[in-house]
This record gives sequence, structure tokens and C-alpha cells, in this order.
Amino acid sequence: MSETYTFTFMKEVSSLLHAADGNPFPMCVQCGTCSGSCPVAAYMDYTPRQIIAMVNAGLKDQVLESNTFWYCASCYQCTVRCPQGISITELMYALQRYSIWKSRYREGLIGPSFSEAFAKTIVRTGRTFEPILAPSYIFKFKLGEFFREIQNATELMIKGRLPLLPPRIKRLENFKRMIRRIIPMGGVE
Amino acid sequence: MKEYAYFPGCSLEKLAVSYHTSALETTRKLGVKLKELEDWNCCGSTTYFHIDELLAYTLTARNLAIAEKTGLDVVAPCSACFKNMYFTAAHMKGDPDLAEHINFALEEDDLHFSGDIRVRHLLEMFAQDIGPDEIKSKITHPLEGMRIAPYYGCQILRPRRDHEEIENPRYFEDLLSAIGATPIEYSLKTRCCGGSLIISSRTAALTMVRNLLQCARDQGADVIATACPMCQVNLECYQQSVNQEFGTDFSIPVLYFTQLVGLALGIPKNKLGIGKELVSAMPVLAAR
Amino acid sequence: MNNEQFEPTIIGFTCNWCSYRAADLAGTARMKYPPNIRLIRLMCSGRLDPTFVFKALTGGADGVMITGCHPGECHYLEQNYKALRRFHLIRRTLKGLGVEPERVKLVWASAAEGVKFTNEVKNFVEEIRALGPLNWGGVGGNGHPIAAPITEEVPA
Amino acid sequence: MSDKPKFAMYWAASCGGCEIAVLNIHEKILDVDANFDVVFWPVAMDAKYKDVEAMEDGSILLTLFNGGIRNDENEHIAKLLRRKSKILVAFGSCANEGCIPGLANLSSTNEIFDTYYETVSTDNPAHIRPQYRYQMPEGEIQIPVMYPVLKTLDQVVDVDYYMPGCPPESHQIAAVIDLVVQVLQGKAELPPKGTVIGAGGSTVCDECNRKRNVKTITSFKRIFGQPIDPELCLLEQGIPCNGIATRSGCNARCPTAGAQCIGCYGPAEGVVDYGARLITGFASVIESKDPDQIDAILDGIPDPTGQFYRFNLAGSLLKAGKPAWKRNGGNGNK
Amino acid sequence: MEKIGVYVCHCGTNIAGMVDVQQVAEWAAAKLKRRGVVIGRDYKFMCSSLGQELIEKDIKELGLTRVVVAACSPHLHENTFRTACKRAGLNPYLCELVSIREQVSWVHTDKDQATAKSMAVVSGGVERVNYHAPLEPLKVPIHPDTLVVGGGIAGIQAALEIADAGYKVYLVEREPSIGGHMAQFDKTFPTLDCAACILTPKMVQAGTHPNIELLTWSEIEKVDGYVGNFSVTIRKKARYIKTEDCTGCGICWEKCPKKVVDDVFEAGMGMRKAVYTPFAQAVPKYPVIDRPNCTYFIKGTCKACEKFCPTNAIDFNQEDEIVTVNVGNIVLATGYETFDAKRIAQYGYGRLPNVVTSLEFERLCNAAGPTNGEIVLKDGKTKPKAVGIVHCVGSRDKNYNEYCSVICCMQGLKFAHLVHERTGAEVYNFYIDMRTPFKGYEEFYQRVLEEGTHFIRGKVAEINDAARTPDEEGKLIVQVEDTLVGVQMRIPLDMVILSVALEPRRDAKETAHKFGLSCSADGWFIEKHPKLDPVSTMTEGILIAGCVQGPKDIPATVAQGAAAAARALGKIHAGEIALEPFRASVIEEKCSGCRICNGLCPFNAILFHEDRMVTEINPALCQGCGTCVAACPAGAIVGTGFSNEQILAQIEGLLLLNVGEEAVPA
Repeated sequence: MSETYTFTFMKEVSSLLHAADGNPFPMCVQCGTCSGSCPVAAYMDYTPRQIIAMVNAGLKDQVLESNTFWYCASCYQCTVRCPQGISITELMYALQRYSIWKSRYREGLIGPSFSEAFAKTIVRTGRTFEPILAPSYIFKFKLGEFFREIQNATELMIKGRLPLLPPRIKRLENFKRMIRRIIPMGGVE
Repeated sequence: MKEYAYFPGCSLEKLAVSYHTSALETTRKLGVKLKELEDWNCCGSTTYFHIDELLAYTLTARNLAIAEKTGLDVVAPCSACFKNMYFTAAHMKGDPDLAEHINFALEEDDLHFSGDIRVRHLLEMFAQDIGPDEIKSKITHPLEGMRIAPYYGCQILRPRRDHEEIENPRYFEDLLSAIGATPIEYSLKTRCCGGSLIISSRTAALTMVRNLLQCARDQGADVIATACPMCQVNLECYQQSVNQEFGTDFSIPVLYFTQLVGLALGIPKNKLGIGKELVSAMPVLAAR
Repeated sequence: MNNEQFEPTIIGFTCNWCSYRAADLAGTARMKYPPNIRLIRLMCSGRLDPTFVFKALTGGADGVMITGCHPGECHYLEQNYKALRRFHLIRRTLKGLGVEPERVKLVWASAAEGVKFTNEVKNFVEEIRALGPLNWGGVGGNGHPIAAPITEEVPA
Repeated sequence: MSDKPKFAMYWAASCGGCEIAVLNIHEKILDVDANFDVVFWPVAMDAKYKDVEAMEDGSILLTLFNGGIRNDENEHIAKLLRRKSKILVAFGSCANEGCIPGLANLSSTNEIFDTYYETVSTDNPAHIRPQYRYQMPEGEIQIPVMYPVLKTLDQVVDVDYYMPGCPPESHQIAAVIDLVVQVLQGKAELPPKGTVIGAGGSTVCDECNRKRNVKTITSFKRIFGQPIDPELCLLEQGIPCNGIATRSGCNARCPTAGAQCIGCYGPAEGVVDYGARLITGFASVIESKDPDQIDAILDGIPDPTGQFYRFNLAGSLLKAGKPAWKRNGGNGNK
Repeated sequence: MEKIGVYVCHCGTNIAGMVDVQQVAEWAAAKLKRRGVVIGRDYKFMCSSLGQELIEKDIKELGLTRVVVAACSPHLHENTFRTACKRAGLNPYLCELVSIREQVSWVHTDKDQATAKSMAVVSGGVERVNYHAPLEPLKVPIHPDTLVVGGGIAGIQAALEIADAGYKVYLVEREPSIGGHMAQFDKTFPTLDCAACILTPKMVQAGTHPNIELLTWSEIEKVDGYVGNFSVTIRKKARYIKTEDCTGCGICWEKCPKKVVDDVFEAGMGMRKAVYTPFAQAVPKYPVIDRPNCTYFIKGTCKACEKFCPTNAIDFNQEDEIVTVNVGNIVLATGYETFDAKRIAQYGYGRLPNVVTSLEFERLCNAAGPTNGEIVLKDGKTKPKAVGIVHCVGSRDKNYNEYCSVICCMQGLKFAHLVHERTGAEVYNFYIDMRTPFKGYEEFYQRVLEEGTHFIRGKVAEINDAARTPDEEGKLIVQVEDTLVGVQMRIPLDMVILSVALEPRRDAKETAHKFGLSCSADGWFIEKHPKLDPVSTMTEGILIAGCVQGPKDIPATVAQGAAAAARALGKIHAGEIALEPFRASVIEEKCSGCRICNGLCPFNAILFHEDRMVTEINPALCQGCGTCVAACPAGAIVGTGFSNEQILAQIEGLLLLNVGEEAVPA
């Protein structure tokens, strides 16, 4: 069945990129430098270049269903090489935000819940705390992976490289009020 | 005596505690003072950008504002923290509206960031601010014959766009030569280790770790030197997993460059947190 | 200036070799800038006589933009430096007259800098808009301010 | 009543120097008396406005009008004399281009009053200001209404000839008198209307015999505080001499005497704006391509407006500074 | 009172689309009557013959004394309308063209405002034209000799055209021999005839032509004067060879003990001696001694060349020679440089031995090159089994050069063919877009496709030597996304050729400044008009040809060389040229000899008469910039074409001081 072009999705996503430097992704010429440079491309169901094309073409469902932007390693290799000066990494972040915001992402992806867990610990404590991070999402997923984590974790524990108590910042109340001035807490708390 | 505002970042509290201690030891020996920021918060790493861009900048801006009060250049040992600080500062300088909004939030903590602060990575501080010559002049136990793979990783370099520098930087090599070691040439020195993926897409991350270890070993590296806790944990803690996954037999110690500099400066191993690594460095360091 | 925003009138002096061609380039490239500026072509910014600037400002213009080739790239080798010097003295004189010196601006633009020309115009229009109307024209020509008894201004 | 042609002279906003200059023509003043019937000359003789009003229009042959138009009385008389005179001469810098009184056009009326009535030199505890109209038991009294700006004569009436100078050089006045007398005797023709009389067409440099070279200025100096080469062009010595742009006719008095020309004879023939000519003249020969250095050099001219418009502000393109025309000019009076 | 006609052009919809041209014309006729306007017309295309006739007719029938045309930029059609007036018997300089296209309709977006501004612009023109004076163009004689700068194919072509027409040419070349980049090439696309075979005959012709004076190993020091009469100072760098005695026998470079890497002609792929000619067929035939590398000049001993030279043509005491030539026209054909591939570190050029640039590869497969045309790896023997050709290296990339270098696609195809033909290797072309316009190009693309070259649509991300699999061992691995299948590929190759961008000469800006030209943001010289006048420049009498104006291939370059020559010949043949009669002059009785202006003229047109204490301006030297006019404190200097009266009037017009306020719709 044939599709037709809609451009609202492209505009929505663009609007999520206010502070990102670089050119807008509609300037993409599809040269593939990003996807050639991407260390994770092989594991993505669409290459970053294809995702850009799909966003520009308004193929919203396919984009949100894809794992591409959750697999972005944030290595910025694509961004610095793009001949059109597009910040592809920032675009990936934008898509992640869009997907969490609409809470629409492919079943079985770890990325989203990890991000949320991570974010929550920060806004609650001002610091990250590795131990609660692992379980908070791994339980949702394969037991095997969990044990592998544990194996590492215990070793680290022995070496005294894992904290036992969650750290907190002192002026936590200010900190939380500060965050409230940026986003209503509902989003993450 | 040169002084820097020092933002350790969450990982250095425990996970990368040896980076922290070795950083403090070596800088003291080199006559540089690291003044830890009071009540700093997590920089949000990259994951925060997955939730809210503005908030991600704000988290970092708080630390920058605290640092700015000291009037010193701020230095971060973790590449993720560094990248966040470097670009938050840059964006806020370049975009008054962004700065205004963020400063509005910072008021809640009686803070304000005006934008004039120099953000440095700990490695840049050693390799460029202090400089190889200065360091060379202070070393007592040169790491002769030690073949070290300098691993830059991503966010210490990118997304800055000064191409020649970021695609083929040399300053890590120069630093290693300065402490008497032999930096090895290998083409993946600036490639990603997959740090931020190890949780969310394990296979991808492990492959990336594999490729790196492979490439380093092929060029005959005894040790991999890192400048980022994420990279260190990834390359080291997951060697076992890699071996299980790919049936390889890697056991390459991965040390922080500060630990190596420390050794060359004659600082006792325990003071450098050596021994806390999962892949023991002892075989390599035995002689020293 | 009732509620709708003030639209300044600006006279722009361009040199035949660089800035006028920059303006042409802005046109051929269909770049957009506000219509508040009206251009006059001189052969060289060195032709700029301060009289022209005063004529424009006292004749109803709210701002004057002087443009020429970049220093060192003057088609007549170095005449744009003469424009530069006059520009400085013109500004100082305006200051003495209580007129904002910022109403006169000097801009270098090469024949290739259509974009720069466009942006400079955009910015200048905003700058002048911020300064508000000049109204020097009120005393221009022979139309002096009507001499009305100004008793209300001198209370006992 | 004699049938000699009638002569009048009037001072509006001026210092009276022009009158002195006229008297300064020594025995030539006798020619004036010999050839003219002086009907109106407030400085020299008593006369009432109504006498003038009573005269027939065009009955006065020659009127030398000096002083600028500062209030409605000045304008009234200017119009009156215009009506009554065949030949109306704007006499002296004030009538021509405003002169020093014209510098008041840099300030608002309030600022002028503040300065006049409220500064230390004035004891005015009750902050009293004269009123244009005032009701007395005897009836309303009035004083002339002050205008927001000073105007030149030709800004209010049609002028036949212009005679520049502050004051006009006596030898030039003498020459003009001679000319008129000769015209009366049919020995000469009047120059075309609008001509500048009693002056040259070029600039002061023309009459200045200081030595001149290609000019490059690296700094501006005040006339005092350093030795001045008596032979060399003052401008070349960094002294901002206005001779380059000022109409000739004074025999370069000031430069010859070692003082810079300050421009009382106004612009040369056909020049639109005197100050602009000086700005461009000075600026063109500054020896620098670096904006900051240029600024530094220009600091040597502490008051550019005064330097370039001392005598002709009211008559120039500029006419007045912003405080004089902007709505409720100046700071008002608190 | 002047009788002025106002003509407003629609320019199709270019103007009429944004400006109510009819309203403007009517407004002018009504509101500017008092200013002398007797007729206001609008017309579809004023520049068309019908539009011009409209003006001519009115001049004749209405007795117009002035004409104002509101249309495009004067730089486009000023002459058109002046000539129209001339035909109708009106002095051409009584016509004023005001721009309401480039400066109104194309840059504004609100029709009312654009219309209002057009009215102001027209009123400016009307006020100005009132003060126009009839002028006669200045006739300047054209010196019949021509200077051609740059001895590449563009320069050679231009020089030959002019010389064959019977006029003298000075051909200046920086290197020891003419020939330029083309001499370095092996084959030329799409016909594959050998570059040397078609170029060297032209070089010889140029070298032996009675009308061409070659000045190789020479550089331009200074350019004075103006069209028709330039005087150019040239530095002839010391060759240390008495060219009058040298026979070019070659014994000197045979005997010279000092080997030097040839970075210029061999692009670093081969060696030459310290005394050398760049290549066998060099023109002129005599060599130069490379002073910084010559043992004698370094150590003070050796002189092998001198010992063995049969004609004693070596002269170590030679010094640079400065010559001055007078010419009427100048053709600039200084060409291009290639992009430094090291700047894209991820391609490994300079680090990975078998990554070569296109220019290096030209030498590699050139029969006269360092490998005698053998396409081999750096080891000098192994033939590659798989070769990659990377397009757009440094082109079409905001990080380096945004423009397309034009030749890379065809060059890539040519290389693909040569590699295929001479090694049978697998060839991969990595491209973003294949661009093969022009005669025979697409056909060549088809041919290479038939030969089985692989075309991979994707900009190469990186080239490295980090093997992950056994068959990657010891290979160059090209990592790229094949965008047509959307898969990231790793392709093991033996050799990779980088099609590097063409860039302006390092010293392009200086050169431009020397000749009074301007460069585009990219650094290419700006032509007078991108479509209609590609070989002329803003500076009358200075022409450009070839890549100095922008990247182009050999056919286009040759065409421009010939075009530039035609332009020069046209002027030479005419014998004189008419210049805008815009000149300054002094009104002597007003001049007080204050000498303010004396130092202001860079063309030394201002002279001072000590005796009469007055300044005078030499119209022959005056360039009409008007700086002195603006500077004279006595108002004693006047300038034609841009007089104070004209400009002050135009200001009044633009500010509508002589029209009621209601004139401009809100």
C-alpha cells in the first residue's frame, strides 16, 4: 500500500531541538556519512540516515517503532562528520524525548525505562546511584543479563567500587525547586 | 601554584575511586591544586537528554555556576561530564534566551551562570595546560618499554568540530611519551567504547569493546590508558563478558592515565588505587 | 508614533564596486530585508561628503548607513579609509548636537557578501527603530518649529 | 525733509559689534551722512517704530540689518524693514547665519532660561520668570515672545544682499558704501540679487601667506602651550584652523596674527554646509587607517560642534541641535 | 524646466509581482509633474526592443530632455537605455536607471511597502536626473600588447588565440615550464586521448610563436594603470642558466648529484634533480637551478653542472631580474590547487601508504610518471586487486568546501576505467550523486558501468587498517553506508584514490588585490556576470579564464581561454575604449591652494602649481572615485556624473521632500 507525505512529525521533532547547534535535519542530502560512521549501525533496524529520511517523510509510526535512536551511543562521530552540519546525535535525543513524552516505544527496549530510572534518581537525590539503577529495569528483562550484572556488581563491591548508601546533595530542596522551574515534576517524579 | 575548580562527577565517588585518588595524588605532586566544587550535582550524563534537553543543560549549569564563583577554570575527569559542561557553557554563551531561562531556574539555589569560564578535561589539563615537558622534568620512574594504547574515547573530543584535532589527536601520545612509555598507534583510539549502551543494548556495546581490545592487542598494547570512568569500566569490567560472548581471551589491564603518570612520578601503587581493577595490572607492573 | 510600530526611514550610501553589488547579489539571491532603506550609489565610499549625511538626517531620514569595500580591498586602493575617518568625525559632531551617533553606521561589504549586507540592513533597521524617530526634518528647510508663545513652559 | 536717499540700520539678536564696525570706517562715515538721510538707527539716533511704520513702503533705499531673529519683536521689525526698504542687506554673521547667538540652538528654551535665571550668577530665590503677558492694574503688559530657535534673517524675510563677518571688516564696509554711492551717482551697477558682498569667493587660505605643503595630520593641538612656526600653515602644525573652508575677505587677519581662523566669514561661495566642509577637510588628511588611532587623533578636537558650527549653526543644514526641537526639549524646570 | 519621462518596467512578474508598477508610473506622472515629469509609463519588458522604442518615440514626439527608467540594476541595463536615448538623439548621460528589482521587488515581501519604496526610488531618480549634464564618453587608446598570467591550458589557449590574430602577448608562468595541471595528467575524459599528446603541441606552438614572449619562472610584482594602458612589473626569478647559451641537452641534470622529491609536478610521487626541467617536454626547454636544494648554494662546492655543461650556460651569479611591460589588456588564468587530504584525518591520507590523491594517481598511471604508468602499490611492485575511488573529498562538505568541484565524477570514471584496463582489479566508486552532464559524459558513465565497476552510493565515513576478520588483514578497510540498501559496509581494498576538491590558489586573495579584483567567499575570482559575462571582471581590461573563476573541466577551460582572448582582441581591434566620463576637476578661481586634497589621490592625478598656488587634476589619471570632490573644503572640486547637486537632489527625492506626504500609501 502506498504512503503519502505529511510534514507535521518533522516539524514536531524540529521543535524539540531548540538549543541544539548545527543545521536542521531537513537539509540532509542522504549521503550516509552518519550511518557509515555509526559504530552501532549494524544493530539498528534503520540506519540514522534512513531515520532522517523517514522523519522528513512523516513516517511517524515506523520511526517510533524503530530501535535506532535508543541504540545511539552518543559518540557524536556522525555529528562532527556530517557534510551538512546536522547534529544527528541531537536528533536522536529529540526522538528519544518525543518517544518518552508520547510514551510510545517498542516493547522490550531497555533504553526508555533506564533513562527514566536514571533521571528519577538524579532529580530525587541530585546524584546517580548505580546499584538501584541495575535492578530497577533489569527485573523487567532477561534473568541472564541480570546475573551477568550481579557478577560484575559483586566483584566491584569486593573491590570497594560500589557505593552502599545512595549519595545526596546538601541543598536538595533548592535543587528540586530549581528543577520545577524547568519542568513540572509530574514528568519524572 | 596553579589552581582548578574540580568537578569529580558521580562515578569518581566509588566506581572510579582510583581515578579520583590518583588524580589528586599526581596533581599534588605536580604542584597543581584541585579545589572540589561544593555541593555539586550529577551532570545528567547523556541519558538526561533523553528526558528533557533544557533540564539537562540546567543540571550542568548549576555546577558551572558553582564553579564560576571560584573564578577558576573548571576541570572534569569524566568525559561525559566534560562534554556536558563544555557545551552547556558554549550554548548558554551563544543563546541568551537559553541562558535567561536556565538562570531563572538557578535563582532557586541563589546561583547565576554568566558564561565566562574555561572548561577543561583532566587529560587536557595534564597534556596541554601543564604540558609534557613540565611533566617529563618531574618524573623519577619512567615507564620504559611499557607499550600503552592511549584511548581517547568520544566525548573528550566530540562534538567539537575542529576536525584535524578531533579525528587524529596526538596529545595523549605526547603525554605517554613524556612519562617514558611507548604509545602505540592504533586506528580506533578515538572510537566509541559503547559505554552508554552496555545497559540498554548489550551486544552492540560488547562488540564495540571487543573491536577496541582486539585492535589494541593487535598493535601489541600491554595496557590501555583511559581518561574516562565510563570507558574504563566498559573496557575493563566487561572483558569477561566479551570473552564469554565471543570466546576470546582478553585480559588487558585498563588504567587511568593519572595512575600511569603517578607511577612515573614514583607515587606508591596503593596511593594510586592500583589493585582495585578487575583485570589485574600487576603482571605488567610487576617489575616496577 | 501612535500604537503601531515606528517604521524608520534610512538612507544608505553604497559604493559602485562592492556594497552596491552586494545589494544586487542580495537581490539576485532573493534574500529578504525590510524596505526601510533606500540606497544611493556612489562610485566609492570616498565620495561620501558629510553634507550628504546631514542632508539626509535633516531631510527626514532617521538613520544613515554608509557602506564600502572592506579595508584594503577598495577598488580605488585606499579611498574607503577616507570615508572611515569622516565617519568618525561625523559621529562626534552629531554627539555634540545631541543626536545619537548610532544613527550613522559604517558597514564594509564585499561584492560577495549579499548575506552580510542583508543582515546589516536588518540589524540597522532594528537599531534605529529602537532609537525612535529623529524628526530633525522639523527644523529642516525653512520650516522652523512654529514660534508659539511657550508660556506654559515658564511658570512663575 | 531732505530728498537724500534714506538709510536705516537695525540690530536684532546681536552684540552691537556690527554698529561699532560701521563707525569704525572713520571719515567714510561722513560719506554716509553726506549721501544718505539716516531715518532709523536705534544705536545712533532716537526713533520710534511707529515712525518707520508711517513711512511709505520701499521708501528706504538701503537697510543694513544685523542680528538674528530670536523673538517675535525681531521678526516684526525684520518684516517691517523689508516692506519699507528697497535694498535689505543681511549685515554681519548674526543676520547671515546666526553667529554666536545661534549657538543657543544647541539647547532647549528651558535650558536657556535655567541657565539665565537659575545659575549662581543670578539671585532668584523665588524662581521668578518673566511672563510674556502680565496683567497690571493699568492693563496688560507684554514682552516679546522668545522663539525655540534663533533664525537667520533670510529664514523670515527675503534678503537682497549678504555681508558676512563678525563683524564685517571695516575696509569691506567702506568698499560697499563706496559702491552704493557710485551706484547712486550712476557710476556703477548693483550686483545681482542674493550676492554676497564685501567678501571674496574663495577661502581664507587664498589670502593667507603662510607656507603650505601636502597635509597629513597626526594630532590636533590647541593654539597655546607649544611654539608655533610663524611661517608654516597652522593646520599643518596640528592647529585646527578653519581657514581652509572659510570665505575669504578678511585678509586672513587671524592666521596672519598667529591665531587660527574660527570661521566668522562663513562658507565659501556655493557651499551647502560649512561645517561639513571642515569635517571632511580635517578628516581627509588625518594620517591613520586604524579606527582607534583615528579616534585618538580626533580627541584633539574636544568640541567638534563648536569648532565647525560656531558661527553658522542657525544658518547651516543642521539649524539646531536635538534639544532645541525634540518634544518638551531639555529637562524642563523642576 | 526639464521634460522628464518615467518608465517603469514589469520585468515580467519579477517586478510586477511585488510592485504595483502601473500605480508607480501614474503616481510619478501626477505627483512629480512639478518636478518636470511629463509622462509616466509602465511596460512588460523595458529592455526589449519594443520597450526601448517606447522611450525613443517619446523623446522624439514629446521632446523629452531627461529619461528615468525604473527597472533592474544599472550594472545590467544602464547601457541599454543610454543607447536607446542616444538613438533618439538625446545625450545618453541624461538617462538615469534606478533599480526596483534587485533593490525592491526581489528583497521585499509586502506589496504596498515595495510599491511605496519604488515611488521613493523613482522620485530620487527624477530629482537627480534634473541635474544630469550631457557628457561624452572618454576615449582611451588600447595598447595592442596583452599580458596573460598563468601558463596552464587556459593561459596557453588565450595566448595562442591573441598571438595568431597578430598581436603581441606576454605569457607569465610561475613554474619553470608552461603546461600547468594538464601536463601532469595521463588521459583526459571522456575521449581518453592522452593529455600530453594534445597539450604538448600547443605548448611548443606557444613557445615558438613569434608573437608570444614567454616569461616562465616569473611572478607578477605590481600592476599600475588602467584599461588600455597597464604597466606591469614582473620578477624574473634567477634561473642560474644563461638561456641564450643553453641548448636543453640535459647533461646538467644528468650529472647533478642532488636528488630532490618533486612536490610540484610529480605531486611528491617522484624525484628530480636540483637542476631540472619539470618534465621531458617542458617549454621552454632550459632548466632552472633549485637554489635552496643546490649543493653548491648550500655548501659552496659541487658545480657539477657547470663542469659538464657543453655550452657554459650555467651562471651561479645570476640575480632576479625586474622587467616592466606595458599592455592594454590582462588575462588572468592562474588556475587552482588541490585540497589537502590530510585535513580529513579519518581517510588516513598520509598515514596509510596506499591512500593516494587523484593528482598522485594521475602521475601513477602516467606513462611518463615515476612508475612508467604501472599502477602499483607503494611497495612499487604489487598490482592492486581492489581499488576504491572516493568522490567529493573536500567538496560538497560544509566542513571544508561547500561547492561541487565539477570534475571529480568524470575523473572518478576515468580512473575506474584505467584501473580496470591496466590491472583488472575490482573497482569501487563511492559517490553521493553521479553528475555527468555535457557531451559524451553520460556515454562514458555507461561504458564504465559495462566494464563492471561497482558504484556505491554513499559518502565514505572512514578508511582504516583495523582488521576485524582475516580477510581484512593487511587491507585498507573502507567503511561506508551503501545508502541504496541501507546497510553499513566494510570493504577491504588495496588502494584508495581520493578525488580531492579543486581549491583557489593559496595566494588568490593577494593576486586579486594586486589586479584590483574581488574574490567570492570561496576564494574564486568574481566574474562580471555569472551567466552573461563570465570572462570579464568588474575591473575594465582584466579578464579571467579557467579554474581561477571556479572549478571546471578542460573543455570549459579552453573555451574560456578563447573567450577571454576574443574579448581582448575586440578591444585591441577597436583601438580605443570608451570609459564613463566621470572625472573630477578644479574650479581654479575657487581653489585657495590649501592643499587638503593633494595627498588624497592614489593614482597621483592631483598636482599642485606652486607658482599659481592652485591645484589641478589630470583627467587622464583620474579614476573618478570622487574622494577629492568630497574632501575639498572650499567646494572648489567638482565631479561629473556624481555631482553634489545630483546626489543632494537624489536624497531629497528619496525622502520625498518635494512631494506631499499623501504621495506614499501607508
